[in-house]
Amino acid sequence: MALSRDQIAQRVARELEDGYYVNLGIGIPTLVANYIPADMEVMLQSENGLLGMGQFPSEDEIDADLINAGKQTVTMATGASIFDSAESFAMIRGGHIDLTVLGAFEVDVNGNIASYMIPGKLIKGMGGAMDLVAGAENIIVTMTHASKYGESKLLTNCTLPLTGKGCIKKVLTDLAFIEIKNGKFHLLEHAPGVTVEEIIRLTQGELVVPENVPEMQF
Amino acid sequence: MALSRDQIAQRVARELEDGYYVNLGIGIPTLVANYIPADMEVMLQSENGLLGMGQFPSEDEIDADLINAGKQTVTMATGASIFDSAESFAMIRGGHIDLTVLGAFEVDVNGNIASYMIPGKLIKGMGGAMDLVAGAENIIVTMTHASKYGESKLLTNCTLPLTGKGCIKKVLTDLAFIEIKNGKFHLLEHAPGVTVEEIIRLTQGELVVPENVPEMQF
Amino acid sequence: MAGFNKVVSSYQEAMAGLTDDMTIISGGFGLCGIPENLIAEIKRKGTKGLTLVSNNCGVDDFGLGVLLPDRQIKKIIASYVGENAEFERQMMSGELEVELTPQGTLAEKMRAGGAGIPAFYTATGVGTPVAEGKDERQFNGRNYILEESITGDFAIVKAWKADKFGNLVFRKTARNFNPMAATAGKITVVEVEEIVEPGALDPDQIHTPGIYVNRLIQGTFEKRIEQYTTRPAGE
Amino acid sequence: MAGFNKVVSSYQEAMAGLTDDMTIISGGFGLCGIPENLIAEIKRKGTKGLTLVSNNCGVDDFGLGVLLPDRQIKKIIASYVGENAEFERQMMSGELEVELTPQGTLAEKMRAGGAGIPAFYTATGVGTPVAEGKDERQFNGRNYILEESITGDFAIVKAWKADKFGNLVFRKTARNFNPMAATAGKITVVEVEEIVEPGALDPDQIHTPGIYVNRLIQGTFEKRIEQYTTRPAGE
Repeated sequence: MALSRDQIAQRVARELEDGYYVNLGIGIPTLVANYIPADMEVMLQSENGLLGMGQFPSEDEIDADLINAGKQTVTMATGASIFDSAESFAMIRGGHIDLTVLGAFEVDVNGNIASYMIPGKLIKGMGGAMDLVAGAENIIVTMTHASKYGESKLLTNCTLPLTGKGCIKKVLTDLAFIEIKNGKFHLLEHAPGVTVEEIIRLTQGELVVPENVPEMQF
Repeated sequence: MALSRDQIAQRVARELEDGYYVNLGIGIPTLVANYIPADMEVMLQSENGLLGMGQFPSEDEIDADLINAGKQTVTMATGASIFDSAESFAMIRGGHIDLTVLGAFEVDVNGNIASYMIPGKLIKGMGGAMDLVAGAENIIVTMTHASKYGESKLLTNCTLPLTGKGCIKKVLTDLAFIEIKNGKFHLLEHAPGVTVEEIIRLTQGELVVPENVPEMQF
Repeated sequence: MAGFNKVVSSYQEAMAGLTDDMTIISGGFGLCGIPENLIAEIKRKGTKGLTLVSNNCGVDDFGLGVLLPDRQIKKIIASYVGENAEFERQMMSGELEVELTPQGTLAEKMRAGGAGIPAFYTATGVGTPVAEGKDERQFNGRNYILEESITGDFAIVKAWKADKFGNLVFRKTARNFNPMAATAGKITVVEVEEIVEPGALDPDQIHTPGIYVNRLIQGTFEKRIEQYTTRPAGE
Repeated sequence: MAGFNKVVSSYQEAMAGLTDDMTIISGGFGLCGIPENLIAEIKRKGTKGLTLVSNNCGVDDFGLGVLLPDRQIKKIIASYVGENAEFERQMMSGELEVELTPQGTLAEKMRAGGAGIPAFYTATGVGTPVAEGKDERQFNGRNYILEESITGDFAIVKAWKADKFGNLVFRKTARNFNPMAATAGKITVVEVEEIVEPGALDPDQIHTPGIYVNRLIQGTFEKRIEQYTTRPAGE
């Protein structure tokens, strides 16, 4: 059975390491914060100028001057720091973030990602996504493997305007954990209850399937 | 009679205006701070990261963490701010300083300035001078009009490596106040007791002399 | 003698000299740290044909969105827009020109504008629609595009505290684009919650030195919250 | 589990991994705000063939000057040098390579290196020896040269206070090049006068976020003064 949004987040959280500075995009990536292992310290960066994002505030902690990149009210964790947007993206562009997790509409076998625009339909802008994909060494894309009409989102070539070129190496979908290298998708893990055949069927770009595909652990 | 270093500084000070942010170079320019009119507020920028430089400290105010660009111990004026070197030169390069005063070895009729290097002899480096001459709209160069051997420092073409190209419009020497425009020097004022003939003799580059040359006021 | 006192006494005075077809750079991220009252004054003035440079364009009835109904904005340079219906309508109909710019590139363009850097290279946007028409060049085997800086006729900024000399301190994530905006305006106008005497702020702790500030005014702020998110009590 | 605790217990540990022919970026202006004890440790280690990036090169017996007698520095990138005899001797004899760089360009090169900007245009140095071999280009009718960024294998930094997570606060003009240096090292080592617990520093008042800092050590400092200037008593 396909993973829930929370299960995707839970699996992504296993890629965290102690002492990581992490930027989590809007949507599923945000949920990763709920699954940080208790014995691990991770610091969340919010690109509007906060390193060390805490939990949501209680009613009486609400502060209009303290929001995250999703414009939600938040709090600060112990040891947090505040900075301006130029400094925030110096941090991102300069490769100082250890892990970036963000959503996408499509990825392709060359590591291209399309995530910010559907011409004629959704033109809200890229926000910080283009800087994040260009600046991070270690990126995990989270998305559903296919649209609700069964159209694959893992393609030979992205069809939508790109957010970044050749920058994605890892994709975690509701069906599988996939690595991108040498112009191909590589199946690393399948979700529990999801068959390799189903993953193959719903992956449009070339997919390398090893003899044994381990089941995803949480 | 040629102006003393203090008299040069005193004449430069007359170019100050209330509310000016000013960067004063090492040497004669530093002395300008002693002649700021009492009814005027001027804020001094030191390119090592201080806006609002105060007077020298008393013995018990000395602080190794508070120096100016000449590496002298200083104090802070009321309303001062501290910043890093990148911010300091953002301020300078971005044209936010109202007046820059600095010394030179040579200037020429095209507004070129040489001030940082005598090949084979003095190779200490340009420090912030290249940024200052490139960033400021309003620059006054202070220097002696000629070397002690009578060689003019106001030339048709600078002979030493340049600090900046086409950026100098005003020169105050021990003999005269001179403007540079349209590829020529223009005599604006002569120092008290200095004849126009002497200025002409000691100016190698083309000098335009108006019918009446006013005497310098202090 | 004014010296370095930047304080003006009215919002009219604060925005004096703003005329049609000018470029305005604004601080703020979403509705956080926006110069609410300076925006309101621009609406009141009715200035038209403006080019706005701002990360976002507010919502229908707050932030820069209030300049939409009277068609005061000709063009906006932003990273994320369309959080309001009138914006989408004007964009789709072509009445409003929108130049989408990656958030980090936008912040750096403002900083570069204020810092006298006319252009810089960045990997952000390589191979995307953002790269179209821009110089591309390799450094150390990687491709980068050339992005030019931005300056404005006016910059409008919201800070927390200021001294009369215009030295600014921002509060929490209301800082965002404000410090860069402050450096990039020919005339930089700042509104704050509190004005103190020079010397009251620690020189080591000033976020924006007063040299960038031309006019300063104290205001009161609604500080509207866009996404009101809380955790359950007791958690 | 270390988490974000960056504190190391010895200067040996602080500079571990430094090997011959590496590039080191150092904070400091003159002798103000220099990482005294990290420099001393480099001298003790005897590492050779180093490229140093620093505004100055200290004096004969203090600051980076102490690395000269044992010929540890192969090349220095600086804006103002030669405040010591041994430096001049090595430079004149060609034993020491010196790349003179305008102070503002040097600061911006470090910042750009840390910020993932490989190159930027500046008017500084146009028409001077600094422009030789560099791309020149016009923007808005003015000429600019292209300057490339600098990063180092190590950055050595002196701050005033830090929390254990490496969040840094600098004091007065000892800040200077230190914040940019901190961003530009593959391994950034910081020495401070005082280390406090996380949470003890105001998040709004941190000059350098801990993300840039790899190692942190508390030291004691001589803080030598180069130009001891005072005003007469009573003035």
